[in-house]
Amino acid sequence: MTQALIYALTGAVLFMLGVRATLLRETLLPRLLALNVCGAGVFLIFVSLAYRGDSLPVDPVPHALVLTGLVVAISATALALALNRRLREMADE
Amino acid sequence: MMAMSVWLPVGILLSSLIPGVLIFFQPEERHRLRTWLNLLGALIKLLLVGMLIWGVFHEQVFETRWTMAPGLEFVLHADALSVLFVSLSTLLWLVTTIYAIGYLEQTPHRSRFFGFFSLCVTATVGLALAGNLFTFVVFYELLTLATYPLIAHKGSPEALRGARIYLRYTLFGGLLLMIGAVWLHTLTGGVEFVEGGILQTANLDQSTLRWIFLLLIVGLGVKAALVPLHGWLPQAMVAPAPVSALLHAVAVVKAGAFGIVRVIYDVYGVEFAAELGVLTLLGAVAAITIIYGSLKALSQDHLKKRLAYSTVSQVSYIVLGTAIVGPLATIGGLVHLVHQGVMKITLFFAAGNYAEALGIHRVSEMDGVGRRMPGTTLAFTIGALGMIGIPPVAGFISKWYLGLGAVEAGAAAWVLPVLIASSLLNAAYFLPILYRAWFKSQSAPWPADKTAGCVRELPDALLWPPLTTAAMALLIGLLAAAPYSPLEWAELIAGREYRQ
Amino acid sequence: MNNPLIWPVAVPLLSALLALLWPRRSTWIGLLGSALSLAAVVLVSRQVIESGAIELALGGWSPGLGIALRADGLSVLMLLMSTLVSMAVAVYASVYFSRSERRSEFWVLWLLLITALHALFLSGDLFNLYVTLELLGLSAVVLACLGGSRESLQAALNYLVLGLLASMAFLIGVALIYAGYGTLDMAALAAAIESGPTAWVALSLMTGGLLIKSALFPLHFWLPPAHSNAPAPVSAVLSALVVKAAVYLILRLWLALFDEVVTQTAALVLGLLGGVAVLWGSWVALQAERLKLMAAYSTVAQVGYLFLFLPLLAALPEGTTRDVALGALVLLALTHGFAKSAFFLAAGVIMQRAGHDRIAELGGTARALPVTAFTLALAGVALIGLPPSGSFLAKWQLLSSVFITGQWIWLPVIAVGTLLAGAYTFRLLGYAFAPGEGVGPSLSVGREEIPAVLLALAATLLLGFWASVVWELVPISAYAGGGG
Amino acid sequence: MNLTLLPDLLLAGMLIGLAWAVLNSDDLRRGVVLFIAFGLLLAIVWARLLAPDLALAEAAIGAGLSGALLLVALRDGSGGDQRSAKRSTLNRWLIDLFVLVMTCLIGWVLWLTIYAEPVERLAQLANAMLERSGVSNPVTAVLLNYRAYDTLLELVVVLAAVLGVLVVGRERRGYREPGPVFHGLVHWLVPLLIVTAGYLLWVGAHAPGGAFQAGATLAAAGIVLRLAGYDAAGLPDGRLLRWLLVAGTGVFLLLGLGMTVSGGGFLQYPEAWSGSLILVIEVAATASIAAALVLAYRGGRSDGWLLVDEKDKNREISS
Repeated sequence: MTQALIYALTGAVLFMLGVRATLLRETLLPRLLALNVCGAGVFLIFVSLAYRGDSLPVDPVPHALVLTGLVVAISATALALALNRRLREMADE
Repeated sequence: MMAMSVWLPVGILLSSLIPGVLIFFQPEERHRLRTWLNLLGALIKLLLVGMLIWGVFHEQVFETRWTMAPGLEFVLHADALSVLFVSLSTLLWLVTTIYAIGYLEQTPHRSRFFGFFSLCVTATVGLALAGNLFTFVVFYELLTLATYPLIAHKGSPEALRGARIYLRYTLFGGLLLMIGAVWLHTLTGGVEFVEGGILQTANLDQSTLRWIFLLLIVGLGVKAALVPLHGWLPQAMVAPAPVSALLHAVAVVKAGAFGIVRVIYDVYGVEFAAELGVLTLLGAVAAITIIYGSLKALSQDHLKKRLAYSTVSQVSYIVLGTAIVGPLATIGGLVHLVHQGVMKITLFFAAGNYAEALGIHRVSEMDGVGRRMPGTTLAFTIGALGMIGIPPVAGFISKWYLGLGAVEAGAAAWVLPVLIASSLLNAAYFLPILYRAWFKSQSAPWPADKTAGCVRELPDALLWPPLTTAAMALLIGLLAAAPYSPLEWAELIAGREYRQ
Repeated sequence: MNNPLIWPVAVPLLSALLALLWPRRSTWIGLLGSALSLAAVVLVSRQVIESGAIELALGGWSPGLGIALRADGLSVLMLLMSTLVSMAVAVYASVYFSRSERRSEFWVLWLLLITALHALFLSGDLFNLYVTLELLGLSAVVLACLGGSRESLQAALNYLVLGLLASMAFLIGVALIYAGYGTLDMAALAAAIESGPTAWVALSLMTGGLLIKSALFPLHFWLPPAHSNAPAPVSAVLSALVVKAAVYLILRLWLALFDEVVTQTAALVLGLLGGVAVLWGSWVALQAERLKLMAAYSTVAQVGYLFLFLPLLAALPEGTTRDVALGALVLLALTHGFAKSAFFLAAGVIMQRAGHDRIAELGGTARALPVTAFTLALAGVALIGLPPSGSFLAKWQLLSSVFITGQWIWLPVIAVGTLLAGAYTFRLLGYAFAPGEGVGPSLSVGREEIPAVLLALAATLLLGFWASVVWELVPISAYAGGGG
Repeated sequence: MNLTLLPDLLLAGMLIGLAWAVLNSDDLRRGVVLFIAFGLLLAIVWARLLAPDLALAEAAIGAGLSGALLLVALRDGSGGDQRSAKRSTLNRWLIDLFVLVMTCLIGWVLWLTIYAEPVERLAQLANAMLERSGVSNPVTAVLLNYRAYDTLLELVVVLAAVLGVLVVGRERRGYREPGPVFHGLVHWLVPLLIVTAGYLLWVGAHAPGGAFQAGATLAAAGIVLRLAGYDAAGLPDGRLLRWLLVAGTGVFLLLGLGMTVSGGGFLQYPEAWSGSLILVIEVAATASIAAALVLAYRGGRSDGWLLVDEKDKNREISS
């Protein structure tokens, strides 16, 4: 189970790094990157939970959850980018 | 009969609530319909109250209950005390409605005015019929809401300012009342109004009860205009005359006084309250208010302001009567609830008439007005004499019983001087007005003579209401011993309060 | 067919798809969809009232492996609020957006928002809650953009980014719960969760995320710009419903799932934040120059009131007294939902008529728009907590809990908050009822004025006189944990 | 120290290092490129953790499409000026402290739950029920059968987001005039991607793959087309596009409701049919996801409008 723990802890670190950058950065793009890293951290925790050693079958539930989360994340990213672009266009007009 | 006892209190509320709501939706120009709705509502209410009086006199129980929340019941309950206040409000509402119809002719926003006017009476009647403290608080706040637009009605900066000040005082008072009520409610599990009070046997911490008493009385004292919580009342006189009349005689000020009576008699129980030692303080405040109000009235040239300070002073007679332990003082205080209402409404009607007909707003402009407006001035005179306490007008009865009560309770040493001083002061600020009106001749042209060239001094709708109420003030004084008179009724209540 | 739980979700979703396919009919589809959603919710409510909490195991899989929908008293009340409010707002929006080129997008997203709300209130699975939260957040953001102004887009963008951060915090909490307890089903979790590091950390992360979404002071800063710049119907549902969804989830977590974990201190902290929110929100609302901004800050304050209940609930012993307090909390949330949506709709009517919503220039509103002015007054009564509104009863019970628990510290907060609410409401009414030409004369009572006044009446009369239903429903719980 | 852990430690260290670099790079372009690299590295980690479905999805969505969206955003100048936030030192300090404490707490909990006392989660149950689910890829079983409701709502999330993109966004112009070499590339790349998508979709029932991976691959084909100068990016217009967007959610929902109406529970497939039903849903979902992702990349139409019928638009123009 040590491998799972290594990745889970990495996930925790990624998550908090993302939170930190979201709080510290002010412009949108870096914040979006940060939020995506955050998400990656959470996903990593989920997937490491599913991993039960190379010999046992994995737990498919967290995998499915992460897949869902991944799609939600890109939807939100796309929306945020579109909003941001419109705002810049307005600033230029 | 069962259904009757449940529906009668609700019917009394609805008889002004429904017309009020309907009136809101009437277009401005539907004058006749509005008048009919108003009068129909007032007459139905009068009829229902008549049934109520008869029933309560024969010890029937009228009660409506509706659970609003766990432990919080909306209770309408008619006992002798409620009947006293209900009949006063109903009668004076009818008269004031007629007066207001005449007074507001051709002014804008009448649908709004009469809508709120009816709501205001509904709230007052609700207060009277409230069967527990929770219901009382509900109507107490509703009264604030219904009267605020009436005071602000003219929309002028002064009117808005007066209304704002009124609101500040009453919201604050309502809040304290609510806190006190919730506190007491939490301790007892429900505060029903029961003749003789409920706290005597409840075995609660006495100092807590004192604090709660303070909260309740301060909350109620705002509306009752106890010094130093009276500041809103002189400001609120910017309202149209019918509103002032109703405010001073029935609705707001009386609601406060009535509430104090309720709390002392039917929640704490007067003997228990005396035991707690809170009545002495209340009596002192009442005495100060009586003297202070009279002194302030003395220095006012503005007629409605003088009347307003007179109200400050007079309403505290009720509180004073309540603060003295003993049936006779109780009778004096309770009967003054009615007497002061009838007399004060007369005075405000008259003041409104002076302003309406001749543009007179100040005492100094009243020289010789008696000859020009004899009917109005006659009514004013009766009211003023009553206020001073000259027999046989009703005010005398109140003061007489208060004095007797003080002697009975052994409080004569401080009550009698207060009564005498205040009567002298009353005389000092009312008699000069009467003198100017009747005996001086007109010294300057009327500020704004709108009735020049008319045969009669005023339209019927403006003249008859003050004459009616003045006659009432005279009659209830003369016939004080007759059955169903306010005095008889006050004796009935006192008998029930001191029964055990 | 005899388990109706899916319909409150399926009906608005299906309507949304139809509105997307037939944009020219979108208004009618939107109205019909809202009405049918209402019917679906009524169906569910009746069943809960008659036979207690109900559960639907989706796909026929046992909850845990599959996802369960659950309806109990609390969720039914929230559903009823959201469907009634959204029905009224839909009627208003059918007028508001009738000439907008964004009409069909509005209706699609509107129906998606209702779908999200209903799905959230019915969900019995932690991860599914995350998905509904995201759906709610995204559709709310897009709706808030529909005004198209720069301010509204900027506010929506900030709302989106913070919402994403909040969802992430929620999601990592879900991950920790799954790590510790091996299931996502809330009923199973309610029985399994016990006090320990996993529960503490997970609860604080999830609560932290939800606090952002419920805009509790000091995490409220995103709310006023987002709510005050959105189109009126959108502001109405954002303030009335979307914020409540987060509060609802906090309640679920604290009272049903983590009831053994929650400590008095934690509750006290949230209560204190709530207290500051009440005072700060009301104070800023009093200073506000714009009507919608005032309404938004008033939402900050009102949310604060809801959190005042937490330390009281934590201190009360389980049983009737606690259920009474919990009912009061829910009643306050419901009343605010109805009153605030009415308020925003009325503000929308004024803005469309006058072209602005500067409070100081609202003179003449009462003459030009009497029904709308009346709506503002009624809604104001409910916001202050005066009778006969539901919030009066709720405040009474709140004060009562204060006295029972002896937590005196909340007394001044409630008192000052009430007075401040009175001050900002009557300040507004003072301007609105003053004479003036700020608002053009009205030709007739517009159809758009009616929904607002009905909502305000619901807040003041319906929830005042028939509030006991709330207390009957609240104790019906789908979760073993307790009153939640 | 066990040497077999070394590769894992190395991977984890690289992830953290890359993330740090992404988050602290002052040059945004570099940050985005690093983020794409981060995504690819993550895909390797998924593979390492026996999550091939995720590895595929991460490569296609996490690294590929997110990267494409971010790069386009950079090109628009959406990056903006790169002032770092003007937080006071105390503030930064507090944030760092908070981050450190929370990391430790979360790490502690993970240590307790993963290492100290392993919990039996849903693995066994999910695998045991597999034969009743109609598919043999357990992830697909979870996504489209056990937790199909999640997936339904997730499709709705995609729909809401893409509507948002259309509401606020205007279409951007294609990237550039394609050169002949790129053109040639397009000619074989697009069919290849489409075939791959079809394969992923089909194979999802029993091996890594499925609607999301297929949809993302299909979307990649659209993006390539657009890069090659086909402004529509292979998407139809108007009504057909709307049907395409609705298809996934619509088929899913209607099938689910169909089960309810015919007496089962919502989304409760009859066991014999579940394999085929899942495939039908997946086909529709693939189409919708691909359309949505391409739209997200492309932005709205140049007139800012998707949801008006031609008749409506004409009327509005004439009025």
